[in-house]
Amino acid sequence: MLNIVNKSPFEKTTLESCLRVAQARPNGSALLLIEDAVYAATKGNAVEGRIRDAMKTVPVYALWPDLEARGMQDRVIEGVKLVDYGGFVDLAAEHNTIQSWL
Amino acid sequence: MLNIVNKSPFEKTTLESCLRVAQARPNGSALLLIEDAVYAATKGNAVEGRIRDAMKTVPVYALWPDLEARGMQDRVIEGVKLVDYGGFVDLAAEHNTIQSWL
Amino acid sequence: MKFGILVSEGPYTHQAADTAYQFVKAALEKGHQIHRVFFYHDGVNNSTKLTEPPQDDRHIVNRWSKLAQEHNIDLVVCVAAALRRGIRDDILAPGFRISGLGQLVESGIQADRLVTFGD
Amino acid sequence: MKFGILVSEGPYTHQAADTAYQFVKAALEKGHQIHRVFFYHDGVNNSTKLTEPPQDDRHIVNRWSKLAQEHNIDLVVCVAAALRRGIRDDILAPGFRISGLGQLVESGIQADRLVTFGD
Amino acid sequence: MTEATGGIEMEEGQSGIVKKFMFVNRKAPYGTVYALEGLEVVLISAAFDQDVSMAFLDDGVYQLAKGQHTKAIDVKNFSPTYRALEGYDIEKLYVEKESLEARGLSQENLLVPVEVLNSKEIAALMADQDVVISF
Amino acid sequence: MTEATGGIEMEEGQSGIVKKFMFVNRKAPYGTVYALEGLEVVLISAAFDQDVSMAFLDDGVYQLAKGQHTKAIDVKNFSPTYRALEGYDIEKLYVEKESLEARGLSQENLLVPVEVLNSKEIAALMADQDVVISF
Repeated sequence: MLNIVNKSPFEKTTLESCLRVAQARPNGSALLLIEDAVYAATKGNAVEGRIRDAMKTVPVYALWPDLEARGMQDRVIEGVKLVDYGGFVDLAAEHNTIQSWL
Repeated sequence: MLNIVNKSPFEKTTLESCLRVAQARPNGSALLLIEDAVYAATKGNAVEGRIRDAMKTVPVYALWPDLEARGMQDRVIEGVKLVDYGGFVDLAAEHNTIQSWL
Repeated sequence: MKFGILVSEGPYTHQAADTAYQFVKAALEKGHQIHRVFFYHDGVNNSTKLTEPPQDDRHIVNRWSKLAQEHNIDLVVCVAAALRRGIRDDILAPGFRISGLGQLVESGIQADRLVTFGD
Repeated sequence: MKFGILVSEGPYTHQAADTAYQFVKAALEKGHQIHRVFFYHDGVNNSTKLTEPPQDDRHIVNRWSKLAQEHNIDLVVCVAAALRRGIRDDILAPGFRISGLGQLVESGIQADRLVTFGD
Repeated sequence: MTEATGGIEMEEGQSGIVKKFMFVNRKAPYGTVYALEGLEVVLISAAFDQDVSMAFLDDGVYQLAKGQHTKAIDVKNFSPTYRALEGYDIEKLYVEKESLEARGLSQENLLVPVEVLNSKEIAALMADQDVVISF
Repeated sequence: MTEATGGIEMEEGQSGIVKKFMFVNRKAPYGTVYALEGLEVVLISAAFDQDVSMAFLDDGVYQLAKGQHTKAIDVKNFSPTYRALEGYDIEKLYVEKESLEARGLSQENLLVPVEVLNSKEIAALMADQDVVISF
């Protein structure tokens, strides 16, 4: 299951909901952060601990073009894997099911 | 200052932001909950304590038509004042400035 | 009292357009004036006459047109936001007009209160 | 691999339409097929040829039309969602067609993966 | 029915492929249109003979709250449609326990009978789907 | 300028009334259009000789982050516009301290000089406005 989140963790509770479910059964799950959700992939903020905890059980990816657009390219948490749109397509192809947490 | 919030407190952090600012200087401030924010005016849920705390310093209003639409009419926290659209207009007229927390 | 109204979201998708309409109607019933209703962001989508909701649902666009006609209300659609979203003069419903963002600032200056309805 | 795409938000207002486009382009570059792009909710607003963004900005509608033409992609706009929002056949940009919700379900059945872009 | 299903004849729609479709509802009704338009997709999907289920998480559980009266907001009350789902053979309705509890709701407050599952059980069901559409 | 200001001639725009306008920015850039279209209103307001200020709270502080490069998402980078505000005599930019800190940002990470105020100070300023428009 590829879980996609596109909302800032400071604005919406979407990331928290996604992780509650994904971490309850982490087997084969991955998390991809896109659009405003890439702020969750950055360090020094109030949600950094949440993502570090998630990475213990679920691989976390972030969309590089969105990080760069927002000026967050130098703040990425170590261990978050960066992908471009091609990498996003690969992730979608590698996982049988894709859920966008809207 | 009339503060208007229209987002569910479970979905967005808007109510929390509004209260952080409004409670820092409660003088003359009021809070009106409309649309999906009316869930915050109901009891038995995880945010009830937050609204009870806010009511100590800021008067809290909720839009009755929105509560009724959502089937929440029997769950309103004691002390939350109920208004219809006419009451909403009165509140807007009584306060010099109106801020919709979008 | 004179109210200015800002509508920032499109019809049906967000309740903002409904709440704004109910507020305006209630204000008029209480004898207040509406200086202008300004449509910005996706709010411009409230103005297209091509809208055709299911018959058992409210017709948000016609509701605005009727209100404008009965109470002589100025319904202004922001030109820049409209162009970005494909709203043009020839698909405008009765009562709406397209103009610049200055009309919003002017409403803030002229009205006693400006109330925003959005997402 | 065959991808089905669902776009649930209008152009410019949310990044969803941009991300969907970049995803489709990248998938095609990698040799994948796009079974269909289905536009639902405010996503139907991606299809109007009346759109005219500022000259220094991307033209989201034309970008879809060009992609459809070059790669023969099926761009389907939901009829019910379109009527609710004033999108009709006569304002449709090239490459788009209006049809029913069944086209979305069919895309879920026929495609190997369905990817949703929304708010 | 051909118009509703997008001009797809049932013969064609019934391609023999049966996939597991889950519609995930995470938004409250009326504040936005997603709950209503999501329901329209679910109803159409019934014509395609797929293995359809609905999951209600987060504010989506509010869609099922009893006692919705929408006259004063002048918006159509679509909550009776959830009661009609059974007639379309859509019978798998799952509600997340954690979401219900956070909102102080229980089975008795809901319009229709549902299966209440915890996050882990919901996650297992989701992982088992072919197509997940979220509204 | 008359087109941008909605056909309002400056003589008419300068009605003699000077109100305090505050534009409140609470949303991140690019994910939605509100930051960009909000900025367009602010620029137009400069033509009306009002007492204009901007407040950045919550994710709105991200609008001012240095180093935005939008080529890969193919969206216009509008962050240089914040640097141009001074030329429009829009010089009162307030940023909430609590919002900056929650995001691990400080003054040095921002595109333009701003005044950093705590929630209480921001609240006092807001209460003193005639018109508050939130994006």
